[in-house]
Amino acid sequence: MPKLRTLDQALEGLTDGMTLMIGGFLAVGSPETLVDEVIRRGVRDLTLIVNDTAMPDRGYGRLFANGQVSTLICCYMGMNPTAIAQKDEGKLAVELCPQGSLAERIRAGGAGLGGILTPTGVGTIAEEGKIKLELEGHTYLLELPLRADIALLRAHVADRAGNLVYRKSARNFNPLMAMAADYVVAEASEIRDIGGIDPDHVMTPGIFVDAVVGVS
Amino acid sequence: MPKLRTLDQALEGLTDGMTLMIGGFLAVGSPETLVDEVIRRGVRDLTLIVNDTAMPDRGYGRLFANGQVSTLICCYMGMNPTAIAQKDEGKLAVELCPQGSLAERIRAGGAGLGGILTPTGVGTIAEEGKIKLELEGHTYLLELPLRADIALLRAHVADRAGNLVYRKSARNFNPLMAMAADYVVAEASEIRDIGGIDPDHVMTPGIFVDAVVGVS
Amino acid sequence: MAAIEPRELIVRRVAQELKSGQVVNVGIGLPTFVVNHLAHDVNIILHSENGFVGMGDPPEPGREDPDLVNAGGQPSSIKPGGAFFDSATSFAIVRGGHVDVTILGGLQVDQDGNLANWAVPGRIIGMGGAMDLVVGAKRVIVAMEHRTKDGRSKVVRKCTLPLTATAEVDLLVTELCVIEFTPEGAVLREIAPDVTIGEVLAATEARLYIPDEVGVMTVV
Amino acid sequence: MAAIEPRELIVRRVAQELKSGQVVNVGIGLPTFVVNHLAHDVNIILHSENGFVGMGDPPEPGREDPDLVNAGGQPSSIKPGGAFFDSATSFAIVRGGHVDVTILGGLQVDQDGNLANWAVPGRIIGMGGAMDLVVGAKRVIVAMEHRTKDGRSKVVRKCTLPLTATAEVDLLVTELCVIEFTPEGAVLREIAPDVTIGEVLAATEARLYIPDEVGVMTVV
Repeated sequence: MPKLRTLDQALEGLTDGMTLMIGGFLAVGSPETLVDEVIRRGVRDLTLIVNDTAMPDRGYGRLFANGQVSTLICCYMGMNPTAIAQKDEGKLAVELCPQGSLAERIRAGGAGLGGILTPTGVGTIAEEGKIKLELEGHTYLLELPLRADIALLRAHVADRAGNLVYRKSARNFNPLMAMAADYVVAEASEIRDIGGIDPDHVMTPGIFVDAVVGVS
Repeated sequence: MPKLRTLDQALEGLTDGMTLMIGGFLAVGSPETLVDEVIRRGVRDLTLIVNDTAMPDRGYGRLFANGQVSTLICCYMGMNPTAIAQKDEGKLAVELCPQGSLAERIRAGGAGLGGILTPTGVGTIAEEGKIKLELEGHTYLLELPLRADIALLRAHVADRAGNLVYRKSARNFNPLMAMAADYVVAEASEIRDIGGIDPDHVMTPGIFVDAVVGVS
Repeated sequence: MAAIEPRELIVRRVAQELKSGQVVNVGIGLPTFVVNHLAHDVNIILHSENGFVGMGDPPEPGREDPDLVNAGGQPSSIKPGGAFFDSATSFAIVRGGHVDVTILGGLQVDQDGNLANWAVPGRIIGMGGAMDLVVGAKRVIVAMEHRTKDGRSKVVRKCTLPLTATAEVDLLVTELCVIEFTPEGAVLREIAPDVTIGEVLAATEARLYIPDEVGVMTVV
Repeated sequence: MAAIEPRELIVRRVAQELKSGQVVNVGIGLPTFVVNHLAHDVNIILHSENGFVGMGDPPEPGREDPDLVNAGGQPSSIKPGGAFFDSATSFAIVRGGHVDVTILGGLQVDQDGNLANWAVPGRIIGMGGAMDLVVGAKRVIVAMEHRTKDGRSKVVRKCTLPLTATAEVDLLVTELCVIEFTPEGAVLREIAPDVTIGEVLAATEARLYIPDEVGVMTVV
């Protein structure tokens, strides 16, 4: 099942109102080319699940200035004044979630779990609206799984079977999001033939990935 | 912090009544040399957390014939008649747990989670004694975290900082158990100096590992 | 059509259910043989729950790798494009719906799609990964003989053996028939070439719905 | 002892708390500078929550790697023996108690060891990884100035700003004092060389326990 696609083919299913997960941490490990295509297509009313809002001119951060995002789930907005302003003006609905809980929620979405119990956020505003459980003297918040219609990933190397290898700290949320969306696209700067990645070095198995786009 | 130890040093803290996690799947990826040392030390009344009971003469399976195990948490005993006989005679207390739930429970123990919700086992005897939650029309079992006093792992390559690389299907439960015990020992057939493993290829970061033993 | 050995009929018929590109997990026993009967142009990706996808054929004698076995502990191989991972990821794949089809053996299947396939009274030695697979896979196919060795129906009204999962079986293939489990009940879709609907019903304790058209199991 | 700049006193004093082999996470701002003041024979392992352990010094200009940054997005490096991982593993490390010490800045710390360090009214832009770090790390050290710019105490009776976590702070180091949080309450352990206990108390809204012996913050 060769999965190499053109940029246009890879995102032809993208429509208004979809929920997107986009990999990256302050725009590092973020699929810049796939985000370009989201901008080119001009889809609106997106729900974004991201670690952070990056910067107004970098990574998925650009989608805010372009007015494409109506709902945001993330853990940090501090480097994107545009997104903050949209939140303050009531144009952007925001759910803030502690970073570790966000990672587990996305993982749970991909792993078929109904949720996870975490001590993080107990006694803070992060517990608002969440079920609390007492177990053996400890209090936990029940954090629910997150899933998306489409996940956009940035890999370093991909093969034509969709296997992905990430590089250094550009890995971050990419492998988690790869498991938690109905349709998964990865851009990669190096495309290899099937068999070109040692099966022990694969970080995201190709079975999670629907399309691969080569980028320069 | 060089972590290379002799076999004797590595397990000097092992005492009667401890809970051990031991990596492996039907004895593949199982630390045979560390198990040899557990046998040599003759400690008793162990609680074993393992995927399965292996075979009577292989891997952690040998600990049953040697009468060292009093409690067992695993998902499958089918290849070890000795362990089954001990269970049937009431000499071995057994908690059976679905394999995927077992993996998540060990992971939760290492990740500081209070538990995970899984649909696995609902309506079966695996739900006995467990909290059930209904969320958005689905029923889940709350599976609680597992931790051990000591984890015994089998790696392919280790460096002196404790970083581990596993090989092929010998990986299995080893990386999960590496995170879920107070004291973690790994045996490895190849020991490298610090810097000898590409940080992108590390499967278990050395911060989880207390001691490394070289084996032939 | 010449007579075909019952177990071979089952595995050949199940093989027809698989499509190229699907991620498939096959249980120990009868299901293992399904992959030997795929059409030439059907390429599936086998998931092995001990930690890899892209499982290939067993290696030739002398070429076994002690670190590469299948979920039954037997020597295995990996195809180009495969990947290894740990047990948590392996069952994230299973539970998360990333396995398209699982094919399992059965001790009992009942008319509500409940499956019992891991334990008999007095011998409860572990469910392994079966409970996760049956709950998590997108499609659950049970491949089993229709009756026990002493002639009792394994297609029952209500499972009496310990369950593996409730209402998860999508398709049951035996040497007598193919049964689909739908929200309306267990539907008889096909019968074996050499039996009648009456013979199937006589061998079946479960209540089956008989649609206007019942096909004939055809294997090549 | 010559006068020392307040913020430098804080980071030098905090540096004394770290021991060789410890896994340490340092927050953005003041805590970042702690690692510059470790004794020569103290080798710690820095955890960077964006996905690695073994964080090294910032690279020289021109040697930056766009794929290797710290949790503040600034160019970073990795030492031999370090390892990269994904965000779930990174926070498994944090939440699972595999970080020995976290050093964070603070907006308010109260006498019950509650910490507020991520939000002020009208500017709630995200907690990042702080809530996980404060709950998960074995030891939580807050490094902050004792008072706000307009002179109000940040060491309060009860935090009024949104909390990061409850009762998790173990040690607070300011330019005026070192406070340890114990089950019995907030204990004044040390005061700065150039202040009196009375001056510390005057600058502190929280109720502090004054033990018989209060040390003097000594930095070299």
